[in-house]
Amino acid sequence: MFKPLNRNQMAWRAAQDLEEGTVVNLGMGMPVLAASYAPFGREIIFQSENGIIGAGPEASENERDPDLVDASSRFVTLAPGAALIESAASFAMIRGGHIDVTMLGGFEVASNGDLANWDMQVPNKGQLVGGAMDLAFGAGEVRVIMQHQTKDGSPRLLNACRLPLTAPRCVTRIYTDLAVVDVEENGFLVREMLQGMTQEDLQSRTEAPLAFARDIEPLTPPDL
Amino acid sequence: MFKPLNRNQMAWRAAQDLEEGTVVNLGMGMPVLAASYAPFGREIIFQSENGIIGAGPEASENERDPDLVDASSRFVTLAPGAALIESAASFAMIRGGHIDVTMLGGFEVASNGDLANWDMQVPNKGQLVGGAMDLAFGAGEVRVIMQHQTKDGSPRLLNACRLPLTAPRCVTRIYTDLAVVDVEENGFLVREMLQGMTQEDLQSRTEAPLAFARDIEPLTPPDL
Amino acid sequence: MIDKRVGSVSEAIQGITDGTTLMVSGFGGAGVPVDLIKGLAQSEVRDLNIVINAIRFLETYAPSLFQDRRVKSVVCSAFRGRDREPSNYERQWQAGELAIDLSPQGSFSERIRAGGAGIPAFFTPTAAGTQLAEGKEVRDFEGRPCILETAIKGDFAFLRAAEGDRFGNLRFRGTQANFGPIMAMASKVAVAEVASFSEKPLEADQIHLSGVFIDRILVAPGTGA
Amino acid sequence: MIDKRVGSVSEAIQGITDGTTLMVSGFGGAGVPVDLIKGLAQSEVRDLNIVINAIRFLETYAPSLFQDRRVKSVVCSAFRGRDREPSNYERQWQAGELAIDLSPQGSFSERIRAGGAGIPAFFTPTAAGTQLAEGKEVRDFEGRPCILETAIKGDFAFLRAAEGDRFGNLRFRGTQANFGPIMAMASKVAVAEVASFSEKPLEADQIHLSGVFIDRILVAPGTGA
Repeated sequence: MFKPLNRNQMAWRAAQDLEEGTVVNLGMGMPVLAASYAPFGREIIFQSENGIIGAGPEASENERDPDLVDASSRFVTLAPGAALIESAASFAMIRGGHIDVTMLGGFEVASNGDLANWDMQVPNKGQLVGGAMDLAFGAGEVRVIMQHQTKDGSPRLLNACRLPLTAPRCVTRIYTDLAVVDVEENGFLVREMLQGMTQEDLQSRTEAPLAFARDIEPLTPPDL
Repeated sequence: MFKPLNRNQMAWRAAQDLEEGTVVNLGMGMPVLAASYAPFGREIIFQSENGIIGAGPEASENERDPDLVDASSRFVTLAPGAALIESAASFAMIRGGHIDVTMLGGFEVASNGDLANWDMQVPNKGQLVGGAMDLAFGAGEVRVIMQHQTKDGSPRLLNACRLPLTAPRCVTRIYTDLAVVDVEENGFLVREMLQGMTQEDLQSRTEAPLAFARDIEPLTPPDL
Repeated sequence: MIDKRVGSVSEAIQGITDGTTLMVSGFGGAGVPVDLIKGLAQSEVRDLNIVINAIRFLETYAPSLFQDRRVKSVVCSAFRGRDREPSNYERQWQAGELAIDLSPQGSFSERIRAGGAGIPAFFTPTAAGTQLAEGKEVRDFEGRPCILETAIKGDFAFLRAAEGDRFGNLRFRGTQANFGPIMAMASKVAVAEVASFSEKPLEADQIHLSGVFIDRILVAPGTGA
Repeated sequence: MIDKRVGSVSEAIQGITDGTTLMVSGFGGAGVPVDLIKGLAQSEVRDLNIVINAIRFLETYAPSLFQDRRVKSVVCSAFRGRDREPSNYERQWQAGELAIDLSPQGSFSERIRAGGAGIPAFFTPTAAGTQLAEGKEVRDFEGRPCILETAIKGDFAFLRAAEGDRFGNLRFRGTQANFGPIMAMASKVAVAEVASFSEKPLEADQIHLSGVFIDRILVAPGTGA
């Protein structure tokens, strides 16, 4: 048997791939959690599209400043060397290719890298796109953190997205509660997988065909 | 007989029309001289396209700061409340219609308001357009300060410009060494003229037909 | 002497009439011109065209705008209501009573910047090939499909800053700036509410937005979000 | 630990090769990266494509670039020489050896901003109906003819600031910024020379350009224009 990663563990795993000196934008939810799990001492510059270049950790109760929030509307701090900008400059940065990596939540990813993460088509509810498209089109690399399946057990790694696209052919890597999956020229390639899980187990939870790396690694997060 | 205005007097006359609270960009040469002759106590915000909003008077010898120059490359000071910006923001301001008045030098103005002030077509010499076109297209009002005639006595207020245009139909008023001339729907309208000069005198120095305002005023600058 | 201060909210919003296009800054509670929004709600203007990143917080501070069907159209990057039940504006949108122009937040920002910078339209790859590109002109640049986005301008803009002076110069704190500078530039009349007023003109290195883009300053110390 | 300082001019300009597109900031002596320009002159690279507002000051600090015909093309808003006699670059232009793309300074700036902001092209009224619009696509917006201008990008950018820190954050004095921020954003490798280096990271309210746009910092205290 195998035990899926919890949200913190998924965020932890994604954070391990963030390299020293890179500029990273984190989407709402699990992605923004990743900032807390970056390896100690590694300098990563977190951009927040409402105007922070160099966001620090979430503010403690008595650090809270109502004028300083991130794009997830959390009270945050500034890291050393942080700069503050207005929205057009922030998105010029994003759209101009100055974000090395964005980590976003996802609803669906197709085996060609198509991403759907903005419109769940909930009846009677309005839409919210925010900065997702700008990030998905503009960032150097788009990585997705999401559950491998929906709550009702439907797959999210698909042959083709069913929901409206955020951007075509943009995703390079997916972190799920079961595996780390790269999007390669020929489709999905599993790099890491939970211990105790078979290739058949993972494929049965995935619509699109999976290839498995020769040097596939076990996905072994710490307790979080 | 009549005595044409000198450069200082032309700049003085142009300056009298700058109103309290307006945002003004002054071109090189006589226009930038005008800043010194604005009526005392009138708050005018001088923009300089290399990045000053609120340029003050030219710096005195010991005020000079090599890092603070205006678009005419003069050492300047900052007026109270001045802001400093980079070039894209400065031209966004100019092109976005946030300059109330620009005063520019001119080679030729046509009776429909066409302006030629950037390319004299000097053989073997390169071109220099600078910010002239952006200002002529973007400013709320374009006023020109120039000699009424060229050095060899050719007219500069023309039926149609001969030199390459800076912008079509942009000029609203011309300050010359002989007169103040508005560009109206039907062509040139003389508002002020040197004392001692006749309408025929002025027309003989002008290619395009001149109309004369009923309430035409004498052009009487102080000694400068 | 230039002095852009106004004495009251009603003076600050004077000139907003039926059919006005109003831009409202603010993100996540920072830079939200709360007093101005509340003042607008208390006025009786109708048929408003609102340009705002997320409709939600307009409803938070001015629910009557939607209860009384006083908003005709919204340009935004988000119009999902907070609750599971549809909000008033979601209902009105579904009923076809409220027109929504949904833009990616970067296109939204850049369209407003373009409005203030004299750029009528620009090409961007963002949204090409997605639902939000439908009906838009597409052209390839460097082998990449791009769509033509048009500028957004306003009659009025509301924004909030930490400090202002008589010239209208503004200093922002933290992430207060967000859409404020571009909205001020893109609008005919820009109204800033400020937490504090500086009797001395701000110094150049304190100014984040020059007062040339601001028409009115309302001092609203304690009530800002 | 991030530290973008380089120890010498040659390290600062490393990677500039024949055919490189180089953007150079500076206006009227302010913000001119003099040491970097001089360093470039001492290198042996050829076929340079230069993006600079006014060619004149490049010749002032690096006359050999033109004497030795090492510049292939220039994008600028001014290429008139200082003297009555034609300069080297004017001669080369006339002889068809030097390609010139002359832009109004605002279009020049906006094209560079576009290059750094992911906008491949935009419409502007500036220059429509003039010689500088020849060959450009024209389209009316709001009844006004506009021309399509395309983005400019660089391989390298040179700029100068008053102060920098290990992150590459920059503080400008006076009018030093001018084309520096947009050129840094529009280039793959941005090199800033700074009058002084701050051992402590600059504070957010001192930073005019974030270090994310700067790749190398050269401390060049006394020689800047």
